[in-house]
Amino acid sequence: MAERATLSEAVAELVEPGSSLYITGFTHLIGFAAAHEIIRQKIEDLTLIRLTPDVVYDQMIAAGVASRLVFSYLGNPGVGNLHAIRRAIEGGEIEWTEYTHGSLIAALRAAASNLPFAPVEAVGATDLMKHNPGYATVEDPFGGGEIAVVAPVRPDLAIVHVQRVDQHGNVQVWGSTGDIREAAMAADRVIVTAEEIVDEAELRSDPNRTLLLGANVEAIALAPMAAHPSYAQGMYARDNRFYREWAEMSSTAEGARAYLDREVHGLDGREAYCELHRERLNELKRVGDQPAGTVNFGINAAIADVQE
Amino acid sequence: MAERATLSEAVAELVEPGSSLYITGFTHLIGFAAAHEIIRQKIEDLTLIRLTPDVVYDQMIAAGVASRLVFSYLGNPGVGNLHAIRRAIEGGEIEWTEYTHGSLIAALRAAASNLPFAPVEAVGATDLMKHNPGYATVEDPFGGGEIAVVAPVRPDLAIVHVQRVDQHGNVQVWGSTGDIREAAMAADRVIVTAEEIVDEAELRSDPNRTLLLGANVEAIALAPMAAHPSYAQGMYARDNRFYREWAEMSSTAEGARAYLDREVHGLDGREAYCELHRERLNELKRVGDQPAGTVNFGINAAIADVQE
Amino acid sequence: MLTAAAGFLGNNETVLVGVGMPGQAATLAQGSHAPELTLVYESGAIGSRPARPPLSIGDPTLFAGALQSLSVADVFTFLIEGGRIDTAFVGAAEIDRLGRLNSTVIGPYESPKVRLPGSGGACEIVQYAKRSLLLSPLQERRFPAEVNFVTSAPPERAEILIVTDQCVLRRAPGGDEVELWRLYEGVEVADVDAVVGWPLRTSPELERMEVGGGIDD
Amino acid sequence: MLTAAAGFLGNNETVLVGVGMPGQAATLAQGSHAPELTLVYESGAIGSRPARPPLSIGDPTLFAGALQSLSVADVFTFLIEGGRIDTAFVGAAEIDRLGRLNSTVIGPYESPKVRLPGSGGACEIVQYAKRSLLLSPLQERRFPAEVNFVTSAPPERAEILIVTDQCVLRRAPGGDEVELWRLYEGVEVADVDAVVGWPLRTSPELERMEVGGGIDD
Repeated sequence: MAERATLSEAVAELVEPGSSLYITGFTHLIGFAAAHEIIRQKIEDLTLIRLTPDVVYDQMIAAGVASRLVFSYLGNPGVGNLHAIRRAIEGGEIEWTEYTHGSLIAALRAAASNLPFAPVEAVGATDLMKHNPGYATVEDPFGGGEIAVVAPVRPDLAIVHVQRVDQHGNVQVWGSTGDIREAAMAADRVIVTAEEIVDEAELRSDPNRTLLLGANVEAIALAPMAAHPSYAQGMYARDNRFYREWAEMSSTAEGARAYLDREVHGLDGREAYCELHRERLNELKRVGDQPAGTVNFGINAAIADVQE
Repeated sequence: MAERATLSEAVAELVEPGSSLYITGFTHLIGFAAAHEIIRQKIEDLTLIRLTPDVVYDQMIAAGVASRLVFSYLGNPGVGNLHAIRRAIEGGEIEWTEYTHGSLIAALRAAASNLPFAPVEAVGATDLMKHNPGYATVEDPFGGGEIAVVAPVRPDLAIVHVQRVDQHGNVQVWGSTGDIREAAMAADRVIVTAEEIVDEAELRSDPNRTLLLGANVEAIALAPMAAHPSYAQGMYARDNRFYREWAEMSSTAEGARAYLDREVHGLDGREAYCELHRERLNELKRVGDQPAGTVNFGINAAIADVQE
Repeated sequence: MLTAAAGFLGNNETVLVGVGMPGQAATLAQGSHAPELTLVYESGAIGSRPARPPLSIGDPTLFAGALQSLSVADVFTFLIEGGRIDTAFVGAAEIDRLGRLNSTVIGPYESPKVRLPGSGGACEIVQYAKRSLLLSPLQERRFPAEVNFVTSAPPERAEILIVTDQCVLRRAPGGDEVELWRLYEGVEVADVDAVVGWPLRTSPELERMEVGGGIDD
Repeated sequence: MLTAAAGFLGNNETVLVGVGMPGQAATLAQGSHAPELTLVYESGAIGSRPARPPLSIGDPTLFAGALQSLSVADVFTFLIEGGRIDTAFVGAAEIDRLGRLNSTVIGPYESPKVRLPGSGGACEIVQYAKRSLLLSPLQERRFPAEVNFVTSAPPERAEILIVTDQCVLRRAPGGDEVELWRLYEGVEVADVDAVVGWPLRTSPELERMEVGGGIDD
């Protein structure tokens, strides 16, 4: 059952040195606030897992909190390269395990459902097979020949940033839901950070929109703007200027460190960060009104009579 | 791309004698109207696939249109047995292939994603393994021992009844979505019958609710009340009295035939059926108002400026 | 049986139920000692608050105002096979010494004497739930030494509780066979032995149990 | 290149795109001869009508007013691996004689000279799409006889189209290697031969091609 906590408490309690971690968000709803908090608390020797490491893991790797990276696409989306990660890989400073999107999401799903492997046929034709021991082949018992399979990927912890959560940890997300469900269900434990904490009744009006159950969440932290500089649908735009600035700053190790010293270590938490960027955040938050239409969940309550 | 048709045209054109068919609906949104139309058109030698054959397949098998049944649970939900199917199986009048829910849905998913098999570990401990050639074992290459796997199940055709569809065949469903996506995506072709045809703009206001794309649908037929005697969330209740009456009528082959003669062969289509049951349907349609809350999809349209 | 079954459900548990007695037992528990129980139907209705008794597990009343609606695939993948069910109500026509369940067939599979519903989700549910809970009257034909057909087989780590109208049988987690574990007032060990089709072991934890609602509720 | 690529998209197709040039080519096609094109982003945005150019494939502008939002798992399972993509735009640093793509690494994998982004979804996309479409300038380093690393390998049944700034190369469905298939005005076979790192075959269907927007658009 989910407990309320501050982001700083949740990170201190649940992110263990040497453990494996998945921060969710497929270019949308990326948990930057949690990443910064981990850097600030200097929790080290982490294995960082994500389909798309994005700027969030580039920063964590620049900060030196990770010893291993598990990923399927290395890019600063829409901008270019992830310099800190490239430097770490090209310099032999970090171990890594590489997947394809389809097989990493299948590996998470296998972990989520306690299966020993998942078939991932397409990987069989690639050179990646040779470089990741999480791949193997089996003989298709139905006569299809040799088929590539992937072992489960089970993070110790998933940190999930969402638009809203209720007091019990039940989560709703709209727009891009990305990798959230698979990563959270694959992980042993889940921290939810949320833009808003709403009443359970609001979620219950639309059960089809609920992505995660509170029963499977350890901690909830209210964390508005926690995805900045990435997006939250209906709430704020990506700070694309920052994505470009990071590309520039991080082109040297010193530049990346200077940023981290100033905006992570140099601040005592997310509130100070939001205060620092207040004007910019207010610009990003100017989103229009585009409400989802409604549908009727109503039932025939008299059916017990009607049926006699 | 989906074409508009009447239910009768869609069935005549797309349901082929000797082919395999999946009519969706996990006790909710069951495509009774399509089933009756197939019986009326005497399209025979069908392989009927469904997790829960329910009354809909009990009627089709009583009508003699099927030569094989593929299923994972035989029951008249909340009422008791499916007499026509039990008679056919116990009397050796029909072939059948039996799964568990978990493995049949995994087999549909495997078909939907062109995989040669899916691991279904739990089935390994059962006697069902010996009786269904769609199961086999493989050696887990990661050291977990022998693991049961299931071959894909790929229906020639899925018939999907839904609450609403747009003019292009894009489908939205709320409440129970059941087996709809897996069955439709596993099938080579898809017919959609719908309570309502709405404008595309209505669907576009909430893309997270869209279950199927028109690009993957062959035909759309407007078919209000087509799930009767089963339910449609927000539209009508199950006709539980009929579910019980069917249990009684179908307890003899003659009783089942008499029903089919009267209400299927004896009527020239679904409109006549609705007319016959008008009063009853009006009772069932008395559903309350329980609207889903909305969320904002709005974006920051000025971001292109903001970012400079 | 209902009251006894309800008593075994802890607060904060995630419980897989069906319509009828399991749903009623869970509702009973929710109304008394376990208000935080999360109910899961294999139809995908999670945390339901039905306005009237459901007619089937896909009944809209289980989805209107529910916490979550999942596809059948996602219920099996993430909740059932994910091992996120604490207690699962299951049904069976037969249960044997090893706690294996038969809900498939009586007589040969290919030419059945009585064709039963089949597994449904029972195979996966029993495999992955921390505990499976069966409600069954204590009748000789329901408790053979060996089931006619293995529909579901509990793994070693799981617990099996069989709540009958006279006693509770149990295969403990890690245990090898079903034992007599609770005896209702007025029932003797010999009464149970006379019905069960194998030499029934008595659990070292055997206790008398008072059943609030009466044994036939 | 954009105009040429757009010209290959048929109406009613389902097209997998990314941000940047692929998205622009698809938008160009939608605005002219292919208004019914269904755009799929691997982020799960389907049938998008963006109010402004997207900054990344998860940009809210791709989801607001889209036809469908799918999870990444469902895009891969049902659309990509399901074989429901007619044409997929893919990127690569190298493409070879057999139509295999490298977007992973230059130099040894374990100690890379240049570490590239990796597969992302390209491996599955190229495996299952009916046709993969690559936009690439015609440069020697991009067209080796054999790629440094096989990130994605098209199956025999699939078509590979490589739209460059001078010509279009193609591996036909069922074909065994990449051939010269379209030559833009003003470009000669020898110009292409001088760049491509293997003895390039000429397709029996080789034609001159007029590119509306100019070859560098």
